[in-house]
Amino acid sequence: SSGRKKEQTISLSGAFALYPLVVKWSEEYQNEHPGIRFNISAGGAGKGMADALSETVDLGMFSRAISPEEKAKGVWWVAVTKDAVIPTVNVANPVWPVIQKRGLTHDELRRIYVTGEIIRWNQLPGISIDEAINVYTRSDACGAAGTWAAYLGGRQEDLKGIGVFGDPGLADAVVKDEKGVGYNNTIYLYNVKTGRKNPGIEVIPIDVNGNGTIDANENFYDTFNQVLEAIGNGAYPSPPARDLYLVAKGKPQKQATLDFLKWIVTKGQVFVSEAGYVPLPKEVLDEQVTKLQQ
Amino acid sequence: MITYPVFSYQKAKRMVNHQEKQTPIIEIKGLNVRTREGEILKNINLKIPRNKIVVLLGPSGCGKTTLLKSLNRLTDLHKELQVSGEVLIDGVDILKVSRDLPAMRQKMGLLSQRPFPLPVSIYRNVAYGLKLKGIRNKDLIAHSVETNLKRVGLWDEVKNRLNSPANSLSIGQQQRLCLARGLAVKPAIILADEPTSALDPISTRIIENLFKELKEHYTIILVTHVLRQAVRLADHVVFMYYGDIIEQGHPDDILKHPKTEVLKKYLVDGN
Amino acid sequence: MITYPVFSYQKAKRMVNHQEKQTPIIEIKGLNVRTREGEILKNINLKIPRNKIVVLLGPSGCGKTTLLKSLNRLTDLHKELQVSGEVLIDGVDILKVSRDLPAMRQKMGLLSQRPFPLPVSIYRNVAYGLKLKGIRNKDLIAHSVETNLKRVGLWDEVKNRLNSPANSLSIGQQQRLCLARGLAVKPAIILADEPTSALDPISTRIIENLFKELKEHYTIILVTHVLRQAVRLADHVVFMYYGDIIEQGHPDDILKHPKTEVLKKYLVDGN
Amino acid sequence: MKGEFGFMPFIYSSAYVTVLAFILSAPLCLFAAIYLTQFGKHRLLQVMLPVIDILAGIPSVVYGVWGVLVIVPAVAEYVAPLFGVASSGYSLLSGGIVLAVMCIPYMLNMLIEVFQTIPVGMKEASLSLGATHWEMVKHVIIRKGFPGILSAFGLGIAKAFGETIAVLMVVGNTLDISVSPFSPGYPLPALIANNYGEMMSIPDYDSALMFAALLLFVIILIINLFFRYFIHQTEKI
Amino acid sequence: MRTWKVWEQQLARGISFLAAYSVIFILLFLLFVVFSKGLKALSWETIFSLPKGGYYFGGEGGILNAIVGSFYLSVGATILAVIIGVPAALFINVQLIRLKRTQNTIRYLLDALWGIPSIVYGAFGFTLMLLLGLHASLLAGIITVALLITPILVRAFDEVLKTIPVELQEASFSLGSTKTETALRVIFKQGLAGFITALLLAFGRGIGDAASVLFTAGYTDNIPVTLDEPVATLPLSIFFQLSSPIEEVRERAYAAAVVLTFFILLISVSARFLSKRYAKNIIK
Ligand SMILES: Nc1ncnc2c1ncn2[C@@H]1O[C@H](COP(=O)(O)OP(=O)(O)OP(=O)(O)O)[C@@H](O)[C@H]1O
Ligand SMILES: Nc1ncnc2c1ncn2[C@@H]1O[C@H](COP(=O)(O)OP(=O)(O)OP(=O)(O)O)[C@@H](O)[C@H]1O
Ligand SMILES: [Mg+2]
Ligand SMILES: [Mg+2]
Ligand SMILES: O=P([O-])([O-])[O-]
Repeated sequence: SSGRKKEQTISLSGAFALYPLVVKWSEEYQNEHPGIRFNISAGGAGKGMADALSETVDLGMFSRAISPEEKAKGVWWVAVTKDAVIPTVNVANPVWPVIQKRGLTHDELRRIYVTGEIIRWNQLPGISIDEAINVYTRSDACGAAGTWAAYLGGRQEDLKGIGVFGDPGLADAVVKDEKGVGYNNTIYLYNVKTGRKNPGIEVIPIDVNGNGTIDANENFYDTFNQVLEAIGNGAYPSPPARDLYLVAKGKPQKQATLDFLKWIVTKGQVFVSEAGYVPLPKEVLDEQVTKLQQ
Repeated sequence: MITYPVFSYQKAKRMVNHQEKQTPIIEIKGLNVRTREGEILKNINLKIPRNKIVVLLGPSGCGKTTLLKSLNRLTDLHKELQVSGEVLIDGVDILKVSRDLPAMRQKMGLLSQRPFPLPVSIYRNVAYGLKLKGIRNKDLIAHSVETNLKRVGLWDEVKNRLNSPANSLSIGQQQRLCLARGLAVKPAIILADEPTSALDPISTRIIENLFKELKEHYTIILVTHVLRQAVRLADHVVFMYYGDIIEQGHPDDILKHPKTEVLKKYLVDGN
Repeated sequence: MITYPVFSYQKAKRMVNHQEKQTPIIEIKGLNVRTREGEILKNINLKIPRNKIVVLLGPSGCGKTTLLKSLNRLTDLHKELQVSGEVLIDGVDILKVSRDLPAMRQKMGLLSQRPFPLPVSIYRNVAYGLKLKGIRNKDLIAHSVETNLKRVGLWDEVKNRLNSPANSLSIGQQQRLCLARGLAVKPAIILADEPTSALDPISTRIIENLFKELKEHYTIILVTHVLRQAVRLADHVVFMYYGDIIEQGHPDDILKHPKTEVLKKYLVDGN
Repeated sequence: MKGEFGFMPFIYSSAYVTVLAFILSAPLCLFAAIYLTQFGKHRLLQVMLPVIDILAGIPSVVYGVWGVLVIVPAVAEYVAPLFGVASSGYSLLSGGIVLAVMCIPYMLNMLIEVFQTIPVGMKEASLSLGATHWEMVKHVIIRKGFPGILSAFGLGIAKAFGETIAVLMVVGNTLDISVSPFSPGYPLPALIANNYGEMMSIPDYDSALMFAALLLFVIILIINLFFRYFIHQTEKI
Repeated sequence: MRTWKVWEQQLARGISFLAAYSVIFILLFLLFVVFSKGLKALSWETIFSLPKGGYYFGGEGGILNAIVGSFYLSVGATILAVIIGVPAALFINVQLIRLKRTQNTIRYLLDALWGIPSIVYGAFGFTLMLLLGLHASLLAGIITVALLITPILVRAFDEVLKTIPVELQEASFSLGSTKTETALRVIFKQGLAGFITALLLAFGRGIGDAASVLFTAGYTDNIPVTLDEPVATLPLSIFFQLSSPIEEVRERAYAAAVVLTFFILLISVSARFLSKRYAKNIIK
């Protein structure tokens, strides 16, 4: 019976970013399938990958792009939800009213964050305020920074600025520093319950088409739902939007695991929004289902 | 500013001349020392005359060491001991002073029963008290170290290893070292707790002669278990028993005509 | 397994009967102890006869304590001391043994010059050695504690505070406690380093009488500075000087007809 | 991380914050231990000991958060302007301060223990020669306890040097060699901690970070060698 | 002259007074921050229930998993560290008493182990686990934390043992004790107060460390029943909740810190109380 018990137990480990959502999923799933037991532990994305590759767990929770090295080791993955990184600025920054209207283009963000050419606001066309830009970035190796760097054409270590630990830390640093600029995962910017932006922090809208102003179709930052929708439908570029994964070494053989994954990409998606993530678009979900059925 | 020698012979003499020779240098009134378990000293009243050798006798554990420590207020270091009463040193109650405590303590040299060298070299042990007094003159210090080590008969044994740590000395050597250390500061009162207990007869004789010589200028309170030593040195004998003073007086009276049974037995065994 | 009493009177007697009474229990051959600065013991050769009291005399710092410690190999604890030569205890060289060292040490009770109570209560200090021997019987232990404390004359003073820490005792009390502790394990050889140095005459007498009684069954090596004690107790006297044995023999010979100048002076001062 | 690891800036930052932490905490702990064991009421010590224990047990994240909440703004708003410098507060100084606070429980506890083991007889000897209480402390407590003090300092430094999370939360994690305490730095342990999460999955990181750990170990060995030497020198008496 | 001395004494006293009270102030301030943020989120539910679904989004539940987990882990590791560390410290001070050089080398290496980040211990423990075929579990956590805190225990204890006078060993040996008996019955007792301090330091480091258990002990919402199940700990729970986007959850992190504080307080006070009862025998 111990073998049977093992068959009925699904173990997961990995990214803290996914942990609460996976715990939620597991509970809901257990309500429907009382025979299944879960063993979930958090430990970071790297740990999830390592555990999955060494097959100490059934599934690893993973929160950034899968690298070629990892792919070479035979990683198999399923995208389960979506998230996005959004640039931020302090509300009290005198530049903010201007920024809100004109946004920043990909290139301008790149020159602030990667090349370091822009260090004062008045270096940007249309802005006359001569103040320093205090750039903040994440210090810990993480999905958010990786994705942000990928958007700007670099790697995390290419990002300029003072390194702050963790998502809340980065948000906090920008809230405290009037001249501060940073970036955050969506749920650190918006209050999930009210849908409003957290006090003290504002979004830097991205001027996707580069025409020097934020058009109506680029202006979706007011509420959480609007942003989620924009991320979902691709109005917000990807990257900095990204998928979150559950990974394993090769396709799992255990039936219970496969069933659970299938449930996640179908029924389970209703729990995603309340956790502050973006449900995957229909076609991506379908892709995952096919992947599972192969 | 060099104030040395604070208690030089000259000054001590002058002091003596100024004050009445008769006034006791120490007066203990109703001294009580107790622990939670019981009393160690019970209502001690005692006058110590100036420039005399007072010998404290009494069975082991009767409270002699505790009495000496109270005079110097080293009882402060043992939180379990509660001290009450008065200990007047030259008229000042040492149990009440606070700021002048070090100065008052310096007046009294305690040679403790178990020799405790300081964690420095032999030389520095003797020089320690002088440095405390602010003496910086190297020659003066070196001279004093040598003189005092000679006085206690230790010089020849240690002169080649003055810079060795003091704790490698034999117990008897440590005892003499502590004696030299105490004498170097020239205290007005010497509280000597069995200063010759670890010494051989020759060294003992040296120390005894030293004490005889010292009493010209100093007051000495001596604890000893050796009756002959008491006889040889004492001007006044105090016999203690279980925290009480039960007899005191001139050695000829006390030691020849003991009144209490304990003292009688003590004297019989001691000879 | 109760191995008590290993060195009971009976057994000790039987041992004595078996072996020749004349063979020395300890034989020291060419013992040298040196530090980097110089020699502390210089080529010591000495035979200690069974069931006798051997008294070691000598000026402070001459090496008596070091000699006793070498017999027990406590010199091991001081890395600065280098020991060479042979110390045969019942024919076995203690400087060479390794596994049996504790057993050999247990044969010898060292009463160290400076009493060091163990960090346990008064009662447990005395019981310590017995427990080491594996004795678990509570009554036996309690009995032994009481007997030995009585023997050294400490019982009355401490019977109401047997569970107090031993460190609150006066020095003389500590000395007697350590003596009781040493006797409780019934060693065949007692190495007593000035065991009465902190004791009053009455207690001293008690200990002396105890030693006289003990020598029936034990061998005692006694270091003392009190010549009268040597006279009262010694069967054999050894006089040391600067790390050498310069005279030895029967007390009547040695102490009445000293050959060397030092000893002469020593005897004059000691009386 | 950059493909090539130039470790100098990391070592520099590490040394900087550690020295800063040491300068701030060592005298403080020494004097505090002296006060608690020699001058203060016994009661105070009794109360303090459990408090110190708690502080030894508080997770470093909490120290880090405390640093972010209290030290970083304090440095940015009060300390830096005092010196006429603009600083975000995420700086070497903040790192040093947080580290100093984290060392306190370790150093203080050991110092108290060392001071309490000094024999009373020795104190008595000094006092009875007329030393003031303070002179006694100077000549006996500090002298006799000196090897112990050095050990406590050495261990405190080692602890500070290897501390990760708390420092990295306040130090700014920026590769930059600057002499100003108000500029950010990037200590070696922070490097390890920041990339720890990824370490297992990316082979390059793995060896580079392990090299960083080794480097750290070697530096700690060197610091300790220094302390050992002095301990050895002072232990003789 | 006199006045200078009095002055110096007052100055020194003043400085040390200031030092002591600033240390106290800093420490209390730190605790104050933790308490003021954590107390309002603290409730019986926090302490006595497991996280329920959605706990990490501000839903119902508590941190019983982490409390019990921390207890298992830190007590387990401390016991293991004592089993290894006490004999080691005694060995250094009794067996090696003549070999000062060896003693110092050992001390030197142990000191260096103090400075290695706990993350590295974690990585080491993880590698070890892979070698032994363990997965993240209570056992692996205990082993890793024990590795981390043993040097602390040994060195802090050793520092006190070092100061014990040789005469005490002499006294014990001359009664015929073996080195082991001397170590355990005499030296250990004399160093008891130091041992308690060392124990509490080690325990504190063990219970407060997150990095070393991150990889080795895992993190789970359940209470482990056997040694090979993953376990949650308070520091990790704090760490994890502090990184939450939701304000209430971050407050709960402080509540967890408050729980941890009380927990250590309990252990510390009882250990120190016990040690005081036995420490009265110590030879001064
Ligand atoms: N550990 C040591 N290191 C260096 N010298 C030492 C050491 N132990 C003893 N000595 C020296 O060896 C000599 C003999 O010391 P020992 O203690 O044996 O003398 P003793 O005869 O017992 O004297 P006492 O009657 O004063 O106790 C002394 O000069 C002493 O200073
Ligand atoms: N700190 C203490 N706590 C409890 N009892 C103590 C303390 N110090 C001394 N005593 C007790 O007080 C009594 C007197 O001790 P004290 O040391 O004064 O005796 P003493 O006359 O000097 O004896 P000795 O001749 O043996 O040195 C003894 O019974 C001792 O046990
Ligand atoms: Mg006494
Ligand atoms: Mg001796
Ligand atoms: O917490 P993240 O790794 O998803 O940024």
